[in-house]
Amino acid sequence: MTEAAVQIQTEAPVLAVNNIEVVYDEVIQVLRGVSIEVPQGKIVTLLGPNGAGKSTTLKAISGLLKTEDGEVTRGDIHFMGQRIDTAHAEEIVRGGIFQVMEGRRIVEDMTVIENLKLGAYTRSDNEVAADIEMVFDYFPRLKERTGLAGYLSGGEQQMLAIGRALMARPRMILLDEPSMGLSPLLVKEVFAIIEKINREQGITMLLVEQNANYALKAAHYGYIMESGKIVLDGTREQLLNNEDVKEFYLGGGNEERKSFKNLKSYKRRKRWL
Amino acid sequence: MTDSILKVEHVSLAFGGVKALTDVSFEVPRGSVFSIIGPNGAGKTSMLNCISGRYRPQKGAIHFDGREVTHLRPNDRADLGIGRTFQNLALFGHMTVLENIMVGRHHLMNNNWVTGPLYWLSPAEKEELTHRREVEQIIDFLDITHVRKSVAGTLSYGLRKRVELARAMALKPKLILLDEPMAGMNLEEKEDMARYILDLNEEFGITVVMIEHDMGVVMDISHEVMVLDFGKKLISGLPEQVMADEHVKRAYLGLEEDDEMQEAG
Amino acid sequence: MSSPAMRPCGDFRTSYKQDNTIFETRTIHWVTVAAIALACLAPLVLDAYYLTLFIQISYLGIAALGLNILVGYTGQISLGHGAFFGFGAFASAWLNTSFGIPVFLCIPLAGYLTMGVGMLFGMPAARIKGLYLAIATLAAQFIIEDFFGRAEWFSGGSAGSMAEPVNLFGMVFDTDESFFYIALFALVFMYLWGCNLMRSRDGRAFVAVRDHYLSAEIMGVKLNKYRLLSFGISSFYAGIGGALYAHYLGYVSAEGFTIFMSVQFLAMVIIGGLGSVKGTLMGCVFMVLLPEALEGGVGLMKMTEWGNIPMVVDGLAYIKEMAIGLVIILFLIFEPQGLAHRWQQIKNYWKFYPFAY
Amino acid sequence: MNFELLLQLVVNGLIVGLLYGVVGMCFVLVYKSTQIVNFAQGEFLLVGAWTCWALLVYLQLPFLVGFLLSLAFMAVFGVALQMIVLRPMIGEPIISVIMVTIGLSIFFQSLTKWIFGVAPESYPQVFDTQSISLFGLNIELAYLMSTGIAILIMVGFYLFFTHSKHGLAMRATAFDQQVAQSLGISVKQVFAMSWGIAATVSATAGVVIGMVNGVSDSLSVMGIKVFPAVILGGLDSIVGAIVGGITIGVLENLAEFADSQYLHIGNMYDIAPFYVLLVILWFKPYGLFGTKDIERI
Amino acid sequence: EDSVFVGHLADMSGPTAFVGKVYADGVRDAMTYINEHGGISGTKLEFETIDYAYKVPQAIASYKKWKSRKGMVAMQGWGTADTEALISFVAKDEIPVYSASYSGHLTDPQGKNPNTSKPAPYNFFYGASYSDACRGLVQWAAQDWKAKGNGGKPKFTHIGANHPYPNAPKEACAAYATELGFEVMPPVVISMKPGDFKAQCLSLKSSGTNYGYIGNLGGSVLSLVKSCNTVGTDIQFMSNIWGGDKKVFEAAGEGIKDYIFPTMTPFWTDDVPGMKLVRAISRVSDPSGKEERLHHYIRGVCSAYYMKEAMEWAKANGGITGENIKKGMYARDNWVPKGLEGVCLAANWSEEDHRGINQVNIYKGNYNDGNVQVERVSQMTLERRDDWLGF
Ligand SMILES: Nc1ncnc2c1ncn2[C@@H]1O[C@H](COP(=O)(O)OP(=O)(O)OP(=O)(O)O)[C@@H](O)[C@H]1O
Ligand SMILES: Nc1ncnc2c1ncn2[C@@H]1O[C@H](COP(=O)(O)OP(=O)(O)OP(=O)(O)O)[C@@H](O)[C@H]1O
Ligand SMILES: CC(C)C[C@H](N)C(=O)O
Ligand SMILES: [Mg+2]
Ligand SMILES: [Mg+2]
Repeated sequence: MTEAAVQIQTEAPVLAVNNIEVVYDEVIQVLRGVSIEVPQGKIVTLLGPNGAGKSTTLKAISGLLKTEDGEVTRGDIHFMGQRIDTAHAEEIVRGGIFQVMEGRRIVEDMTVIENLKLGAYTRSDNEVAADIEMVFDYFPRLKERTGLAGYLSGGEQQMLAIGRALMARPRMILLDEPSMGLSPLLVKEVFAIIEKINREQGITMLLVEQNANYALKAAHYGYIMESGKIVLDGTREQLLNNEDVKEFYLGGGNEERKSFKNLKSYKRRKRWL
Repeated sequence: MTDSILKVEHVSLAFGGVKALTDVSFEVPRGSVFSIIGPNGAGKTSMLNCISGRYRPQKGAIHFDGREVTHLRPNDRADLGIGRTFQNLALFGHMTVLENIMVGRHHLMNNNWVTGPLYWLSPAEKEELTHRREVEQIIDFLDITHVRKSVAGTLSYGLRKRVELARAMALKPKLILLDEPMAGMNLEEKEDMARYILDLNEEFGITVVMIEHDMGVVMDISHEVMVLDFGKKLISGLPEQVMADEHVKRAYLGLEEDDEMQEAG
Repeated sequence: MSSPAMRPCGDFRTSYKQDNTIFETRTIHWVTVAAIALACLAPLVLDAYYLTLFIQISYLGIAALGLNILVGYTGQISLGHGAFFGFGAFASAWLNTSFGIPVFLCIPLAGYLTMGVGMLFGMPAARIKGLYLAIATLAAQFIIEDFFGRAEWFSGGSAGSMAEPVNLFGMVFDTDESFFYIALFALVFMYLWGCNLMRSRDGRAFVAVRDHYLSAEIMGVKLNKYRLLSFGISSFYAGIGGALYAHYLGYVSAEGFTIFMSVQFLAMVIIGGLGSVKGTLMGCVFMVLLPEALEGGVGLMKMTEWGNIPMVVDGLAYIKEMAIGLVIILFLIFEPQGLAHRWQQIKNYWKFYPFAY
Repeated sequence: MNFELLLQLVVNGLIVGLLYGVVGMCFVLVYKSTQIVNFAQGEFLLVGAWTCWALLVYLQLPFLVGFLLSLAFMAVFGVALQMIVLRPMIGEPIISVIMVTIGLSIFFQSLTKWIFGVAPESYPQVFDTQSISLFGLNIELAYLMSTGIAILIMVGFYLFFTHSKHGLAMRATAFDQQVAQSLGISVKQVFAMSWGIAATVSATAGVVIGMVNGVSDSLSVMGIKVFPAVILGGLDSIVGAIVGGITIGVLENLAEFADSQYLHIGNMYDIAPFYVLLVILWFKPYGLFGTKDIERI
Repeated sequence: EDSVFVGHLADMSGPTAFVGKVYADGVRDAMTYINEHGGISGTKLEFETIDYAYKVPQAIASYKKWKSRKGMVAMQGWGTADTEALISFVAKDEIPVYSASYSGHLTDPQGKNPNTSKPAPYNFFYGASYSDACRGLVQWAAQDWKAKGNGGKPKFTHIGANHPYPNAPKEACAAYATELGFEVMPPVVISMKPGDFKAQCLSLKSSGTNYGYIGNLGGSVLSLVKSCNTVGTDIQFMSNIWGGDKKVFEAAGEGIKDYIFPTMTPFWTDDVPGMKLVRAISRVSDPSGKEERLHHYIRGVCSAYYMKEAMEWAKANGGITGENIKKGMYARDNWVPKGLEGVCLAANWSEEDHRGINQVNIYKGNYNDGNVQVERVSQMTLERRDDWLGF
């Protein structure tokens, strides 16, 4: 075990998801006993194929599940020692967890500025204006967009969504696929920003991402989820060196990266299944 | 290649102050995979919207299959054979996957509010079933049989994108427009998606215009690439040429050394 | 809308035809057929009271289904349905009395007339959406009501107009027993019509327009055509319902086709379940029987000791009305998706039982 | 052409219209923050009017005291109602919620009938001079009072929505409750606030109308009467509500003028506004000031 | 012991409850009283009161229930809504209906008058039709105009909502007014719901109307009077029978100046022999005997008593069936129920003419500082013109 791993183990997790099950509409079970630990001030990433239940996990943590008639039927979630799986979404936000939801979800009929102000809704200090500037420094493009947010391009909306999260000055941010729809350059920048925030402001992060390369670069620790179960977890190094992860998530293990063009479309078995 | 299925001439589009597109022209050869790349907000989606008829360019003309379509309504262009998927998913949330795809057949069917309700007494039933059969083939082709009957709105993001593709294919289009088909997918799924796109291009002979940020994919599967930046056409050509372009590297890929490029995949 | 992802075990479809049926399972199919067959015997066993309730359910239910096609399937709220219902009633009577067209023809004709009017008032739908459209239809409600008031030639003005009973091959359907069959036939026919519409091309187009009109258009659906058509079809149903109502009563007066009737229809549709054909019927039954049930309750109260005290009896009148409001509220609090949804969930539950997960 | 009559009618329209505007604003407030079209609006007026009436008649309170008391009561009433009935509906389909408000209106209709009877009643003399003359038109003082209040309320609302973060919160809630919650906005609070305010303001209107035309169960038609006004102005625009209200008010009166002087069609006073509404909507599908919804894909 | 069933439809909570309740109380009390005092010459009068809240469907359902389960022989109804909805049913089932919907078109049982849209053989009501009552008022107005010594043509305007009930007498009354030398102004429409009617009052004022007939009732009458009072018109208001009673006057307060309205009965305070019985009946629901009933109540009583005596006749002539009761209605001339002398007007129903009453009491209401005064100003008798039958 690398010392990084040891360190993870020894630290008390700020967020602890203990063996939760989630059911939608009283019948559709999505999570089958998921446990995740996020240590203070660290970035933890959650990888997995479509429909695995990543977004569901995040919604369970942020309490937004209830708004989609989903519920946590077993297990519990603790944030800084307090149980939050029963709490209301807005309480959880006030408690310091802020989720950046999948698919932008900015308030379309408000301007960029108003959206950012909204991000700071739970704050009562008077540095909001300053923070807005900070966000504009991160994403200069947004500054020029004075119209309604609904007319922003996909990527611009993504930037706005992330910026809005920063406005809340949360203890912890749940990021659901932040790089989705961003140009390579911006993906780079966004991850740079993520690491920067984490370093400078010490904000803890739980990061759901499809772009495994970047995610694992940024994260200290990672989980891999498939069809509602955690199938593998480990430190950055462990995962980066895992054969399956290489093959299925990073693309191209030791051998040369295979072109999308000449792919065999038969399904390969994963060792851990 | 002289035979081009889509010809865009000097298209300009502005929203109030925002210049989404300025004087963009290009041609898409029949049967090719044509990728549009460019920074966020460069005007890629707007370009697709102009082609599929959602937006009316203030200037310029668009020819599809040798016919000027600049002033046709979107549904008429669908009839001509332009299908598309959307960047922010636009499925019919409360319909089942099957129904969603059946809607794609709309312009190919001709039972209506009089004959349809008389189902058994009219050709309607037969028609419905024949189309259903073809739709099922598409469903098999895209491996979404397992969700055939579930409500689209409850599917996970990646699955929805696949259903969108299915719906677009159901239109039996000559030209299919894909807006970031790979967004939000992991490597494995991207590989599948790439497979589908290649197949529908090679087997079904559908011309593909694709917006994608994943350079790996773009490089591998597209015959030609066009770069938009701030609404202007930067360059277009073979993938290799485009990638080689300094400006593209800096403004879009943000590359210094070449090897990183793979990781961006 | 939401047809479930899973079907009970032992019911494997072997062809798309089977898979396309209106009824989710063969059992349901046969149960329905049996139910209808049984219903045909009703007049022999049931008294006029039950029959009249059924007849009400049928003509209101038909109109309600129309509204559901508009609101539930195409997503355009209408507050003018009561007026269209009334228009159908007058139209049928008018066609019959002033042109001598036989009644059984007048009914569908009235339907088409109403369809025309409906589309006329639906025209704004080409440009107006959502609640703005809803209020535009409110305008239709008041304008048409006003028309009833002034158009002597059409509605007979304050004297109202008479409507001959249905007369088929010398058979006169002027009793509850006989009219029951007309009502039953109409109900079954119109509901089958609706079910089929919804599983065929145009039905899907309606739902597509509701769920995402922008992408619907890009998928080849003519927006305005379908926005307008849904108005047409919904008022067609309203017209048919109204016509039946007219020829059942034998007399139409402008009283009663008010905004409150429109709201009643809306209530049926929402309580039954938006975008659900069978839900509509459930909702209609619910709304028709509710006042009767409460009236029954009032009756029981009167039996008791303090039934003779007028104070109480009068109080009951209001309590009854309040109860109607209250039931609607409570119902929606506990079943906001409507009866159809609850039905769906019950079924799902049993499907999975005992392996719920 | 009878200019004096015309002038008087216009003045009358302005003043009555302003009242529509006030009621309209309550609609807008509730809609803006919850997307709910409140069909129980009229009943809010009704309850408010009866409450104040009862306080004045049974308890013999001086007008101002009774008035303020009933406003206070209505504030509580609105919040309570929201807590008991609408809170459980949070996150449910809007149309179901709208239906619930219809249920509420049925309920309170008959409740007030039960408590206060079905016979119309008059308010006790409030001002010693009932009416004053404006351009030769006699106008009830109550209306002038309402005009004043209306302007105050309007300004209040305007500031509220533009300058407080609650305003933002309300709009966000209206746009998407899930998103609002993810931002730490308490949807419950927002609902409570808007319903409370709406009920209170409606009560004001209710009392004014009561003073002018007397109180009776059918006072609640005001709820429906303001629909055209609200739509005309644009469902989500405070200013629009006022403008729409005044427009409708004047329209009614002009229609009456044309009708009584020239057309003799009859009933134009009630119907004409609807025709005009249709026309205006055709050209401005979101009313005069309503915000278009985003048509982006 | 034997009994017959009578259904009683009432609106106590609906839009017309304001008068509907009063009228219904009268009917209900009367029928209870009849039972307590020997019923229909020994036969018990079984009855059920259903509040249908002016909703047609409920009315129909109740009717069918009674018809099929209770073997109803006659029905006490209420308004246009239920009465007209049931016209053909009752004709088919031969069940006489006594309603309070005084629309003229119900008075032509055999359709003698060519422009009767539909004969209503089994519909009866106690009182002059809306049309006749209005004619009576116009007659009075003509006299009043002369009495006041005015010359020229007085101006007459019909005021009311665009609905069956207010419209009922519109044409008939206008025609007669012209006949009597009135200048008939275009009608003014005010909604059935209360509101601000200053606009309408202004046009009334500008048109210089002298006599205005009010077709509405309750709240909207209230608003009209108040608005016109504010505007300051000097119109002689004459309302239909539902538009004038003490409740309205008390509510309207100032502005009730010489308000003219018709009644078919005396007032509570009037002292005529028959009122003894009425007061006794009133005690059924008001043992204290303090409550002062409106004239609608008394009309309800009369309606019940004509039915009672018709039933008695029927019982004596072959049993209490709907058909016989109908015959019973034609049995007497200048018919006043026993014990209600001076209360119910002398009635004459006949095979081809259901205009039972052709007289109208005309009352005047005044409100001065706090108390309402009502006095009877005259009684009009209307000829039984054929062209007025069912119109
Ligand atoms: N509201 C809902 N109702 C019912 N089922 C749902 C709902 N939301 C999600 N699901 C189901 O839960 C499963 C997991 O969905 P989820 O969105 O968590 O997957 P994901 O890991 O985020 O996938 P992706 O990477 O594509 O976003 C999916 O199969 C989906 O169908
Ligand atoms: N309907 C509209 N109204 C106003 N501005 C718009 C509209 N649609 C697009 N824009 C603007 O036009 C520009 C181009 O938008 P577009 O969506 O085409 O970018 P894109 O290339 O698709 O970016 P991305 O890769 O992030 O999706 C953006 O700045 C956007 O704000
Ligand atoms: C309106 C109410 C006073 C009842 C009245 N008889 C009518 O014609 O309906
Ligand atoms: Mg997800
Ligand atoms: Mg885009």
